[in-house]
Amino acid sequence: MEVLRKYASELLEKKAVAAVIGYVRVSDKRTRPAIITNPEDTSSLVFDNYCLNNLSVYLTKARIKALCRTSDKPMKLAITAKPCDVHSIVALIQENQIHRDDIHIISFNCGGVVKDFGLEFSKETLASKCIHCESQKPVYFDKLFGEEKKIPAAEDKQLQKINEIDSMSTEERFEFFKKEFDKCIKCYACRAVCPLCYCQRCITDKTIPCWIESSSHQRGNFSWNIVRAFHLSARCTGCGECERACPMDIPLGLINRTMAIEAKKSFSFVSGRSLEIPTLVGSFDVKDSDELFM
Amino acid sequence: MDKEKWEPKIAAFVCNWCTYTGADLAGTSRIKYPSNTKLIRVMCSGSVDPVFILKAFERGADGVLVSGCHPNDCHYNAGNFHARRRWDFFHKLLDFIGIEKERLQFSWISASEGKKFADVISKITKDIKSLGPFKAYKQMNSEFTVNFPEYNESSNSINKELQ
Amino acid sequence: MKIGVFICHCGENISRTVDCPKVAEVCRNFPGVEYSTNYKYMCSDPGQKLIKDAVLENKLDAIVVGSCSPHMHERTFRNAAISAGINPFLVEIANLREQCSWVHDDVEEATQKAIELVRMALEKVKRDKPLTKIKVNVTKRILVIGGGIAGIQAALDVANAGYEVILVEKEPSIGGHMSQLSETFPTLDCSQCILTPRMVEVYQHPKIKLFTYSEVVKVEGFIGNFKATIKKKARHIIDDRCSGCGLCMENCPIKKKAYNSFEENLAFRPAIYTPFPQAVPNIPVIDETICTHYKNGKCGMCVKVCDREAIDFDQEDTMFVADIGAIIVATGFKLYNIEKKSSGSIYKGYGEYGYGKYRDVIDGLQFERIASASGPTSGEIKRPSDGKVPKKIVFIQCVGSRDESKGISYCSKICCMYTAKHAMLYKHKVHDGEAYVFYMDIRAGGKMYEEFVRRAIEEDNVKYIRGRVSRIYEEKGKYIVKGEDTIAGMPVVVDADMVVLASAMIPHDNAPLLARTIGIPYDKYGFYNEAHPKLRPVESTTSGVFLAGACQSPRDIPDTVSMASAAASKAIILFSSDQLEREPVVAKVNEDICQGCFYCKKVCPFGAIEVKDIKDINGIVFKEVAYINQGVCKGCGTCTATCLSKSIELAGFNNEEIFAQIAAL
Amino acid sequence: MTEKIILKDDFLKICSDLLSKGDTLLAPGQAEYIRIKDISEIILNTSALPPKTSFKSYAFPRSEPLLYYKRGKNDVQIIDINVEGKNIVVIGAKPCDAESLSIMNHLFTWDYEDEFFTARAKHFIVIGLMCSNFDEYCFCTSVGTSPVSEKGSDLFLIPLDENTFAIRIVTEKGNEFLKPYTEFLKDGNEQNSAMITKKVKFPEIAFDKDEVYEWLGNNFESPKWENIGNVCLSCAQCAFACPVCHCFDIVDEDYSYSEGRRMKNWDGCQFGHFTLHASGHNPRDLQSKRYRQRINHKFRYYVDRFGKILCTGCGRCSRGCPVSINIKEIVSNCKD
Amino acid sequence: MNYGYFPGCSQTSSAKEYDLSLRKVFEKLGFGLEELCDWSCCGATSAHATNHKLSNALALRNIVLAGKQGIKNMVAPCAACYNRLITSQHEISMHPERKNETEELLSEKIPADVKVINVLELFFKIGLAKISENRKRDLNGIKAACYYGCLLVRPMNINNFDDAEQPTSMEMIAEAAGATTIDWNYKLECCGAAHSIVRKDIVLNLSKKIIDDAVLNGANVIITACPMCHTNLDMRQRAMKRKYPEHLMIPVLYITELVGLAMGMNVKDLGIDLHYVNFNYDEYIAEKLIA
Repeated sequence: MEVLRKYASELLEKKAVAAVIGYVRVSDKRTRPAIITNPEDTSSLVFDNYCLNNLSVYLTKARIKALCRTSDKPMKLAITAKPCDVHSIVALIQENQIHRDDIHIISFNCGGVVKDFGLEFSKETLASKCIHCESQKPVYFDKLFGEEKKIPAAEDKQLQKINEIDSMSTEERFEFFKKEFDKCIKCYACRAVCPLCYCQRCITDKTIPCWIESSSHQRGNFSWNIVRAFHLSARCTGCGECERACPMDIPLGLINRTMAIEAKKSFSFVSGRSLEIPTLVGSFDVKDSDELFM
Repeated sequence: MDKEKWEPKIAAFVCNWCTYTGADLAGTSRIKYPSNTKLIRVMCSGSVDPVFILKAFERGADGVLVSGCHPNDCHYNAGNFHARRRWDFFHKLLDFIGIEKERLQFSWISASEGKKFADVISKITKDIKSLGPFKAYKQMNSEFTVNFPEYNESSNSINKELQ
Repeated sequence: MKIGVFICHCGENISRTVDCPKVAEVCRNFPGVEYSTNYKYMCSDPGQKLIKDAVLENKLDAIVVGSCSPHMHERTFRNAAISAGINPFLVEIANLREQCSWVHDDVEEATQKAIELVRMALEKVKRDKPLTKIKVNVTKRILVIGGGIAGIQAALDVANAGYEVILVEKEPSIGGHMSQLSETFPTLDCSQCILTPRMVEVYQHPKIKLFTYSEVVKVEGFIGNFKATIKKKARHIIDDRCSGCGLCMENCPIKKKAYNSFEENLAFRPAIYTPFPQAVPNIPVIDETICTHYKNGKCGMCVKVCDREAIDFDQEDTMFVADIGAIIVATGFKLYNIEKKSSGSIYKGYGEYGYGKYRDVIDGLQFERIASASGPTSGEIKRPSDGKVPKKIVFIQCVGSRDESKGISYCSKICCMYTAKHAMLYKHKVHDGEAYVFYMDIRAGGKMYEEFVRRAIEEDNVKYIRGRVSRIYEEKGKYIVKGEDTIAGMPVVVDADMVVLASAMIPHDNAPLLARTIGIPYDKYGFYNEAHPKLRPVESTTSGVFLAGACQSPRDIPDTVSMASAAASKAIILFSSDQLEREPVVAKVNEDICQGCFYCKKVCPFGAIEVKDIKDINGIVFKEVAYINQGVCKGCGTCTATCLSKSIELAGFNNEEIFAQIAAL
Repeated sequence: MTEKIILKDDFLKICSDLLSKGDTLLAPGQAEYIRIKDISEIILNTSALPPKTSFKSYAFPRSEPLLYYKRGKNDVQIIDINVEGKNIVVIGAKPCDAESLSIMNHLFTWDYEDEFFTARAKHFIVIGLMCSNFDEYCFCTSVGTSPVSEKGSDLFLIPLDENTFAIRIVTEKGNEFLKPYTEFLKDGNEQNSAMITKKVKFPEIAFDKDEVYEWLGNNFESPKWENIGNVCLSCAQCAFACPVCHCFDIVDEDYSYSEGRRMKNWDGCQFGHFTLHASGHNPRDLQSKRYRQRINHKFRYYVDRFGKILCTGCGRCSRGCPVSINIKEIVSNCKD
Repeated sequence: MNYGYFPGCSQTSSAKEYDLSLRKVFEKLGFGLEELCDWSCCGATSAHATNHKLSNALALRNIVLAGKQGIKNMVAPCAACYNRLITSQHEISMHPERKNETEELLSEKIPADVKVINVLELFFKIGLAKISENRKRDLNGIKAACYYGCLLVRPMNINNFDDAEQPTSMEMIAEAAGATTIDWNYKLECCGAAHSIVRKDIVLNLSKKIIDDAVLNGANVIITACPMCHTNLDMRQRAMKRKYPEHLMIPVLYITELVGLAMGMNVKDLGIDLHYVNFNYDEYIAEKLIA
């Protein structure tokens, strides 16, 4: 932890970066994102199993980006990112939201994080993305800290649930999701925490024409959740923030993961894994399946 | 609603160059098909947004068809290829969420396939008829999380009035 | 908004199954409808007048016509609208004939559908925005890429029409493959004799600017307004000083280090060379890779003998940027090489013919050079290996072509003819020789073509064997050609002295690269795609880019020349007006909300989308957004559906209009 | 105020009677106040933290239609909705929720009476239940209420032992409500229940609300706002979970080309477009300004206008915040 | 690492020495060959010409067994077996209906992850360096004509480990074993194959052409990796000699025998003495052991 603080403080002192986006400890089992611009403030930086936020979401905020332009010469932004968060960064680079050269990625060998604030890190409270994590080492980084760690093995309940839903009848599936979506209060926390939901004006905020009814009756909720899932399919890197942020505990991860599984199955594509592989959205292959079409 | 009288409402998003022209050819060839489907002409199947389909369902469509040029025949070279990928995901998503696969169908119909156009329309009409009205989606617009009795009363009264 | 509804009976075509008066009556009560009527023939003059009068009388803002397909009469009604003072894009057609009356029998049903169709059109027209045609200026200068017969013909045609031409050729001389040929079928006239005057004409034409030994490295812009960057590779010769005397070439001490590619590697060339004596321009090039000067700074023999001081060892590549209005791509072809291909190539090579290891197994172009009077053997038919006259020669057709296992399924079209020509030339020169041709089918479609092949068979006694050759191997100086005579139904073995392979025509290796540079589509082989195989064969799908010759598919000389002239006339048509008018159905970005993810750029089939920087008051770029070049956009709308924040709208088919139609279903 | 004693079983009998009469019964569940279908669902647990959302949505729904319309050839026909509130009884409301409707009532009756809200609110019977637990986010004591506060409740329950409750009749409405059930009630002694409430541990007072009020007035341009604004992600989870946040948006929703309805939907001041003007200008374009607005609205503007703090100290907004921003911490920091 | 081993009928009879040398060589190289339990005919008999279903079922039965034994890579030294097995695998991968049909016949699911390889591929899998490392003897007296026959590197596009028209893998193995190889023209030509019994005249003629071309190009040994080729080239030479007295007898070795020799094994160990044409050891190999 000390090396991280020292490193971050040096970066700021050397004026190599305009700010460090990192985690600070709030209480025992809670951390909070922090945008640190003062080298002295780096003393509160932490990284451990309780750093569950995906900080790359801050890279899309105009306010944060503007920090780079506060002095005469444009500076980089340093971000502490878990290996899985690096996937989001990769996706953001591919979608032209940030440039690789403008950021300084401080990453860690990750041993998994807890699923929500206030919980004790253990096998049972492991975030579901960590259970099936395949990227404990970052694919891109400028500085790597920590030794390789083991993520405790745990049951992949999310996958079991997906399989369970898959085996339901169409009506049962509809009922299941109707019940889940019914809970939605349209607070859009899922959108706010998602690094890839970076649109200044979301489709749901558009009124002429009205794309998605902003009412939170069932139909509006359905539209919102379907469109959210669709817009993220083949883009979502599986950070799981939406599901965590949802105050009504709607299992958004189930849908995201199903679509990710489909992308992998049909197109051998996993989002955010490499800057070289073109994104699935926006590309095509003449050999894509024609199965759907009469 | 009287089940016997019920006729499905189907929206078809078709590209200007192939399917719309194919539909014209079906007309010129006087090939008969059911009248339930109404075409919405777009320039390319690549320009059909999935939200159009949701909107159609919201507006009471019982089924939706999206149709464009055959692969490699796109007037714009590649619009239909992009569409194909898009629909692959969207269809899987709808299926996962529990919307019957037959509600949303896709086809490639060229300008010379008037017969195929009529066949596809007949098929989708038959499919939707056997599924019945898309009640699951239609009902949603009057269902609120907190359902106060007056909503139903008012909406019933208005519905009566409107009809 | 006041809308007029006009329902056409189309004689009885519509009114037979659709109750037109009823449709008009019902529509009269829809929100926004000011006027509604029906008439027997809306597209007729009185019909159009009816529309015009109704518009003027009722001060209508927009009209809906329920008639035949918009593909039939949309233009008619739009013109009627213009004459009545309405923007033509405030006209919507409800397709009541092709998609209603003709396909339904039941009157009630058809009438109901007709009402709904009109209702949809009504809802759309309410949201339609007036649009004006887009006008684009035209730069009346053309870029012709490739200086073979296609490029030469196209350049001359455009130049003779009075427009400027920039002709770019990657080799040191124009002329292309045609200049390598000995004689041409079916007339057996000398290829160079008919080509050279054309080459000179190009060189001397005041309207043609010739860039040889040059490449097009970048093309930006759109129809009428392209900007091309041309790289002129360093020849190391100062063009305007060189008199083409050839002393430098004679005196170059390096004689046998590099094969002469014009002679298809059957001869050598010096380090300073012109590809062939009749080269245009007749200015040599120094090959840096073998020239002694570039190894150790010594030699300089050419400098010594050149009294005009035309040699410049320090010359560097130069770049030229040219404004042009149209492009003709005429980059031609190359031959399928039977050598082993690297893995990943769609071509497989010919292991059964020894992967090119036998020196006397040559391809068609090599035979052309051997048969050519100006070639390495001065026109005598000799074996490349030992210079002996082959007494038995085998020609194999369809080497590569029509053979999916070798990666190519198409027919190269010219091989039947040139093989007959080769066999004929051989028999004319080696009277006691035996010539065998292995063929699959003889495709001799063309004026005098079939007669030509018959002549080879009947008069020159060439032995045609219908069948494939399974293997060639060398045995005691002979080439054992094992094949099958499928007509006789038995194996054939010929111990030949020489074998000539009619290799497939394939595109140049860098054809896809050039296609991407220009932004035109190509097929899996690398041949450029025409906009429509029948009706627009010389246009690419990118407006303002035309195709000529074998870069589009295998072609012989007459086809190539006619295609070149066709492409030229397309360009001339384009140049005949100062401004281009086009339909305003194009996409437009709302820059305020565009998030700059550029998925639109990735999906745009026409490269119409560019990156635009948005700056704050201090001039600092704080956001990149998509910008759609209206000249390039063709209005497919793929970007609109891909855009996640819905910041792009397609004029004439915008989302509000489509949503309105959905609502009126 | 009078205090009565009631057995838990008897209390549940009242509940089941209400159910049989068709009244709506609400009781705190895990995530929200659930609509009771069977009295077994009623758990009168003093130590539970507040559910994730309050019961405000039963008076001020997330989405509700205001009117229906139909476009004619040249006119628009409007069909009104008449709200006739029906009894809603909240059983065991947390003290921090109990007051929510009365706080919101100020807003909804201020210059124009929002009949949709008032018609429902006046049919509410709130039966509060003493609270015996708090976590790091609770700060009811700092905003002038407490775990044993009766404010906002019509009736207030204090458990005397496992099977008995003291029931304090706080309002006339509460009194009326209990009238049919006098058979179940015994007279109680206020001192007994006071013994219990005295033992309840209160969250420490984190800030002085008056000081905060002062500070906010003087520090509109404090750099502190920027620091919070950088971290906050602009979701409206805090507003939607809040028992007293009441912003709404009105949109028209079409059924078809000619029919539709006008909807009133929740909105949140943290959304970037909340204050976006038609001109394109956005007075609160930055998150820091929006967050400042949130705090100012709750702790200063509402006080100015209605004399009430627009906050009950329930801590929901902080408990659910995806980036663990703690409003208690921020407001405590509103000092020099 | 262990490899599965599908011997096929000839390995137990006419090509015993192939089996012998294969096992010995790989044992010495340190790789185990696990014989497939209960293996049966591969279907490369006339089955594939007369009863297609049967030939697929026979081949795939062995694949099923391999799957059950947990074999991932299975070597089929006989070129005919090899060809039959991969062709059947390819066929069911292209035609799901045939897969279903065969699965029904076998009442078993056919695993998709059993890879059938031939001997050449096996050598490449373990690495040619392994052979040169274990070389004990100089074979430079041997000028080998590597004969692939018609089945070993085919069918084209299904078998992708070597070029179907100009294969070179066997040469690479022979050279790794220290032999010299020659370039010749008949390495893929037909030896007569299954006509061995019924039309000796054809076989004699075809095989002689192969041998003659090898000799013409300077070979003194022919190397094969197919029991059938070996039979035709080796067994028929006496008859050739009878018919064409000028015929030069030339020994025909299996590739495994050649590698075995290089590794210092002797003729008897490898079963070379079972061949019809005598392999005169001294003629080819100067007994010089490399340290």
